[in-house]
Order: sequence, then C-alpha cells, then structure tokens
Amino acid sequence: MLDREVIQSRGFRNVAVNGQAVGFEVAVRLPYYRGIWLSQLRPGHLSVDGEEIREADISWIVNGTAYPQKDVTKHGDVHWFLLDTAVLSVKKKGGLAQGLHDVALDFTWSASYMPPSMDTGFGTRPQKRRLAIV
Amino acid sequence: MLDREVIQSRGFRNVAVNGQAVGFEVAVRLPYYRGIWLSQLRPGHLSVDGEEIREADISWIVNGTAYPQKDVTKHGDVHWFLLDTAVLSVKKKGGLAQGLHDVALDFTWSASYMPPSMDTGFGTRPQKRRLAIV
Amino acid sequence: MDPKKTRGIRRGVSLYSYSGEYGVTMALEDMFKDIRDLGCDGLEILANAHVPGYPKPTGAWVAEWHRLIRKYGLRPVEYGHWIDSRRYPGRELTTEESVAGLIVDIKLAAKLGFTVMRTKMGVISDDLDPVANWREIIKGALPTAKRYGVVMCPEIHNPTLLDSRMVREYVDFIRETKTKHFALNIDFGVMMHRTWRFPGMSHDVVMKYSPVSDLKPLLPYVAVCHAKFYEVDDDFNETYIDYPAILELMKKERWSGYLLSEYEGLKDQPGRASDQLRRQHVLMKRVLGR
Amino acid sequence: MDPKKTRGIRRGVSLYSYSGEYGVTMALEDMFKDIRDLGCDGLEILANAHVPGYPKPTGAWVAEWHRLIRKYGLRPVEYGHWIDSRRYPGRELTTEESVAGLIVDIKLAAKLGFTVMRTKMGVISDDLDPVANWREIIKGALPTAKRYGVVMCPEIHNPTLLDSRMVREYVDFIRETKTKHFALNIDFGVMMHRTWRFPGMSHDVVMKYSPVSDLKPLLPYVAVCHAKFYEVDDDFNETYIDYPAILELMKKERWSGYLLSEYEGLKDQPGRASDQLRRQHVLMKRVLGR
Ligand SMILES: [Mn+2]
Ligand SMILES: [Mn+2]
Repeated sequence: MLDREVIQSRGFRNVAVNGQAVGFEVAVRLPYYRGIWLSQLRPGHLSVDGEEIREADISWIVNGTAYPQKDVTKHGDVHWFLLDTAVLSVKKKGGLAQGLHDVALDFTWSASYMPPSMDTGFGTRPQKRRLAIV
Repeated sequence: MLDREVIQSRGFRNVAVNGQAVGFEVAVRLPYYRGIWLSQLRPGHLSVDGEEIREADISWIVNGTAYPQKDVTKHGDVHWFLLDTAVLSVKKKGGLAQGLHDVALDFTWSASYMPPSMDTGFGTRPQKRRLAIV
Repeated sequence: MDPKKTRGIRRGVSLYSYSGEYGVTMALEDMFKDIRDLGCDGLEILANAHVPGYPKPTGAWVAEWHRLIRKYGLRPVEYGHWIDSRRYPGRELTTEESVAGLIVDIKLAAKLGFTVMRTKMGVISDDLDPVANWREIIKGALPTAKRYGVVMCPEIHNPTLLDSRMVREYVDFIRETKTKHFALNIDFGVMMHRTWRFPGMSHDVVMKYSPVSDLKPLLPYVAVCHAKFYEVDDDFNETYIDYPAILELMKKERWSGYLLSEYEGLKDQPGRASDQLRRQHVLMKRVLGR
Repeated sequence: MDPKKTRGIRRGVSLYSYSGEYGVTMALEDMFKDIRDLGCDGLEILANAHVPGYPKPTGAWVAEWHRLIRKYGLRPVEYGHWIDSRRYPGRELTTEESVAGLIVDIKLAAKLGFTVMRTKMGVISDDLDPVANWREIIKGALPTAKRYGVVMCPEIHNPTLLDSRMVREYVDFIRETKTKHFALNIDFGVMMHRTWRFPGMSHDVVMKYSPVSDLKPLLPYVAVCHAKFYEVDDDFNETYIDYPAILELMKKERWSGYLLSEYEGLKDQPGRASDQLRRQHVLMKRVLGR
C-alpha cells in the first residue's frame, strides 16, 4: 500500500550515472480521490533542507516517462493513476548527502467540475517530511 | 487489508438456514507475527452485549471448515495462516437483532519457543468492538 | 440490465466512500468484500481511480475485474467519470474533444458491465452551470450510448437546487430528445437540511437546500441516486439528511433503481467509513424493508 | 548460494520487522519494494507468516514468489520456521514428528530458494534450553538438509548469553558431527547493553547481556545474524546495541554473510518501521562501507 503521507518514504534516493550521483528522486502520491491528466497538474515549490530547487532542474516521472516540470500542462494524454506514485526527479551534482533531509513540496491540480474560482482549490496544503537517504 | 483490530468489521452477520436465522458469525484476525496450528489455539470467552456464549455453541471456521471450539486443540494439521481471518460461528436461535452490538472476546495460543511458564503469554488482552448487524 | 427496469429500490455503494482508505489500507477486493457484507450488490466506481491503466486497462485486468464481480456477486451499476473541460490551461475543450473522450468512457463502461454513467461535466459558474455546449456534447455521444446500452447522467449536487433552471433544462432536454440514454443522478446532499462542517473549517457555510417534496416531479427522470451521507448515529439517524422522508417518498412514487451510498464524513480514521456504511444500510433497510 | 561463501558482510532485512504493518498497511510486494529501496538484497521470511497455504503453497503462488524475487532483485537468505514442540497440549512432539515437520520445511525452504533456515526449537526452561532430544532431531534432518543445500540454525537470543553452556553445546555438536548444515544465527539482542522497555511495561526488566568480544570465538560457526534493533536516533546511533563495535569486530575477523535487520521497536505507527530500517541501514553502511 502507499504511505498515507503525500511524500512517500520509498523512492527517496540518489540517482547515479556511471557511478556518479547526478541528482535525486522523491516519490509522491496524489492526495485526491481520482487520477488526473498530467495537464491538470500545477506543480508548486520543492525544497530540501530549506533550499528551493529551481524549476528547470525538476522533471516529473509518470508511467515511467520523465516530463520537464515546465511542460507538464502540455500532456493531456498522460494519465496519472490514483494508486501510482509520481516521481520528482531532480538534477543536482553529487546528489544528496547520506542521512536525513527535510523535504517540503506542494502541488495542486485543476478540477473542472468546481467553479472556475475554485479550479485549483485541492491539494494546496504544503507537504513536509523528514526522510533518510540510505 | 485486514482491520488493525482483532475483531473484524467484515463478517459480522447472521447465518440463516431456509430463511431462518440460526446463529451469527464474527471474524477475527490473529494478533501475532506468524500463523499457528489450530492445536496451538486456546479459545477464551466470547460475549455479545455482556451475555456470555456457551462453549458448546461456538465453532471456529478455519480454511473453510468448522471445528467445535472444544476440539480445536486436536487439529495439529490445520494451519491458521496469519493473513486469514478465523470465523467464530455461534449457534443462536433467531440470530442477533439488526443494529449495534458489543462484542467481547479473547483467546491465546501456545508458543513453544517461550519458556513453558510463558507458553500462552501472547494475546491475553481482551478484545472489544461495537459492530452493526445489517 | 437497465436499473430502471429492476423492480423496486435497491441498495449499493460508491467506492468513493472509501477514498480515505483506498490504496492506503484497502485494495479493490477489500471494498468488494465490504459491499457484499452489507447484503447489497450495487456498485459505483470512479473510472480514473479504480481502473489501473485508465482509460486503456489491460485485457488481464478486465478479466480480473469480471472475476471479482462474479466472486462477490456484485452488479456494476454506475461508472463515474469526468469531462475535464479545463483539461488544458487557458482553453476549454472543444465539443469534438469532449465527445471523443466521452465515447472512450462509454465503451470502457460497457466493457466493464456498467449501465449508468455519472457524467461529470465542466462547470463555468459559481452556481455550477455546465459548459455552454453541453447539449452538443451529449447529443454527439447519444448514438454511442444507445449502441452500448448506457445512460449518461449529470449529477445534481449541492449547491444546485432541485427546483432550478439548470435541472429544468436537463429535463427539457430529455423530453425534447425523447432519449433513454440521458437521465439524472440525484445526490441526496441537495436535501441536506443541516450544514456539514468540514474538519478544519471554523464556521459553517450556509447552504440553500431543497425540500424533499421537490424530488417528486423529477423522479421519472432519475436513473440513479447518490445516497450521500455524513454521520449515522447510534440510533440509526442520519444527522444531516432526512433519509426516512426521502425513501418513503421514493417508495410511494414506486421509483425503481439503485441508491449508491456516498460516505462524505470523516475519512482519515481507518474503519470509520466501513462502520458508517453499515449503519447507513441498517437505516435504509429499515425504511425499504430489504 | 551459500551466504558463507558470499564475500564480505552483506545487508538484508527480515520481514519480521514489518509485523505491525503486514496485512494491515503492507502486502508482501510492498515489503519487497522497501527492501530494494535500502540498496540491499538479503531477505528473511517467516514461513507461516509469509507463505499463504503454508506448509503447502500452490504452484501458482510459488511461481509468483520467484517472479517477485527476480523483479526486485532480492536474494532469499533465511527461512524462519518453528518446531512447535508443544503443538499438542499435554505432550511433547516425538523426535519422529519433529523430524518429519523439519523435512517439510527444508523442502519448502529450498523450493523458495533459501539457503539458511532459522530453526526455532521448542524450549523447556526459563533459560531457553532446547528440548532434550534436539540433537536427535537435527541429526534426523541433516541428510535432507545436505541434499537440499540448506543450513539449519538455532537462534541465539537473549536472555541466552554468548558464553554459555547452551551455545557451547551447539558448537560442540558442529565440531563433532563436522556438519556444514547446522550453524548459528546470532541475534544482536544478546549484546543489548541497555534494556528496551516495551510499551505498557512500568519498569525495566534487568537482563544480562554479553560483551561484544564474546562474539569473536563464535564467528566461525555463525551462518547469519539477526541485526536486531530498537531505535536509531537522528545521529544514526542505535540506542540499545553498540553497532559500530559489533560490525568493526566482524569486519576485522573477516566474517562473511548476511546481517538481516530485525526491527523490534514500536510497531503500531504506520511508516515507523520503514523509517527506522532506513536509519539502521545508514548506520550499517557507514561502518561497512557499502
Ligand atoms: Mn455525489
Ligand atoms: Mn531474532
């Protein structure tokens, strides 16, 4: 099953290329009651230990494919199923140090059945979790 | 998944024969970290709304077969798997009335790897739950 | 199976009720077991919550779906889905795009055995007015709905009132087109006489609601209902919605179809939805007699 | 794969660690994902907790088991099982009955790919003395263990001390029989220098413990260890057991094999076991260098 928290414990790890850490990943679940098209997603902020990550360094991995964060709203044919995690994949030379990190993030999404004034009223709560890079 | 509580919500129901309620059933999980042979089981007391049920009226259904409570220790070849519920099947004319009932029960089991003085030291906590007969 | 042809009022459950548990403490089969244990058979899913690989599940999953439906003796009643009109930022879906998506859902609903669809349309006002081209969208999909034997239903949901322009327009559409493939889903929340205070909300939002009697003239156009509820107490009274009044009216009017429980109360405490559903079904059985 | 032949000290996890979550918030595959995420591959199961249909799982389940093991790149290391000597009230299992059950487990362990067995024997005293006929039981199963390529291990668990008659008798048995199919599982709890207070217990039970140095002469007879732990703090120190001292000794002595994490701390808070396992593996990696 998934963690109840939006930020998942499983999947928090460095990503290496040829043995060199080039970034890290953190997995999130969708705190909603149905899946969404990727184009409905409205990414917010992501920070680790209080340091904000630049949007240009973030991709969202959905169904095994990575989409640069700035492009997610273009993908109206990619479906993020409710029980699948999405992975925020972050470019960062050397990755994160082994040990505990404070991860904070938020994101919302468009809900067309709500009045336009409340279009992105879901999911605005900031998510925080302290997790270990093993 | 199972309810965390020992007494499960699913499975609390009357049992009818030819349209006449002849008893009721309540399902329990094993609050242990491994399954047991039925012969290790030590049934305790079962009451509904404070009224004690006689042992002669209770059977335990494990793997689809009902065993009279007084005989469970004879069945060393029947395995109660950790993720399966056992059903306490109770003979009671007319069953239970529709509505809420307070179910209380306890049971322990033999653990041979503990000193003989602590053989049935597990599971002694009384279990209580208020459940609805639909 | 056309639920309108099923004799009498039948009970069922929308899997929405378990949304605080699904994926965290309950899987699909757990919810099926729960529903069977209520002594009812009606089932609503939300397609993009409960169909892995939506909108194109694998054949293996579809086979597993039918196996589970048979195993637990359930009847797929309502397929909940959305036309996300604001699917792309900055523009509304065209009629053609909307119809195309709707046809995908109709085919999938039928493949899974559903006969009613809760077709949630995009909204353009605070009063929940649907997109201006809703008639064109529905008309574009009616032939497919007919071919696949499903009824599309907008959901009449608070703050919409039963006696309102919007509902009259839907009824007029049904009358004018004489279609059997577009009807209403009434969410009992429109008759909520006391306001539910969401956890964390500091004050009640005052909401208008419809008297139960306003349901009567609509019943011939109602294919299915969301038996919305918040809290059933130890005496089997729903605190916010007058179930006996609603169900007695429906019995008297000889309405036939499924009441699909939609639990909307506190969801983050494991086991609470299941317990509340059991209580609500006691309440409904007492009035319905079965 | 004989773990004693695997070069160096390797990390793994006993599924026992998740016993507060298994069946309630985690299924088998969730635990596999968790372990893979720790960057290790060693796995211990408890046969009668993790094998549905134990002791006779279906062929379909065995195939699924191997599919999951491959999918997550895991290595079945230790098969935890019990000889329940008090299986029937009022009498102890005979040697023949015990051997027969043991042989069933050996075959199942091998079928699932395990090479080590944590063979928990019945106990007859407060000092955890095993049943009087333990030598006959093990001897009766040794030919089968050899044929199926598994090593049976009693678990040296507190309050037993490393320097004790019981452990000496196990070592003597290994020397006398010259067997490669009986060895020791050391549970690190025997070196617990501070006493864990179980929730609800009003006072500490004072327990004797072994100095880490007592582990050294036993290492040649140790096939696998339970890396028992209770609480790893924010600075990656285990509060009750001196991991650096134990692991440095094992490195220095060039012990090879698997350390299987056994989380024994608070288990009823979802997510806590996973978090604690991650912390413990940071701690172990820091000392082991991998
Ligand atoms: Mn509704
Ligand atoms: Mn141990």
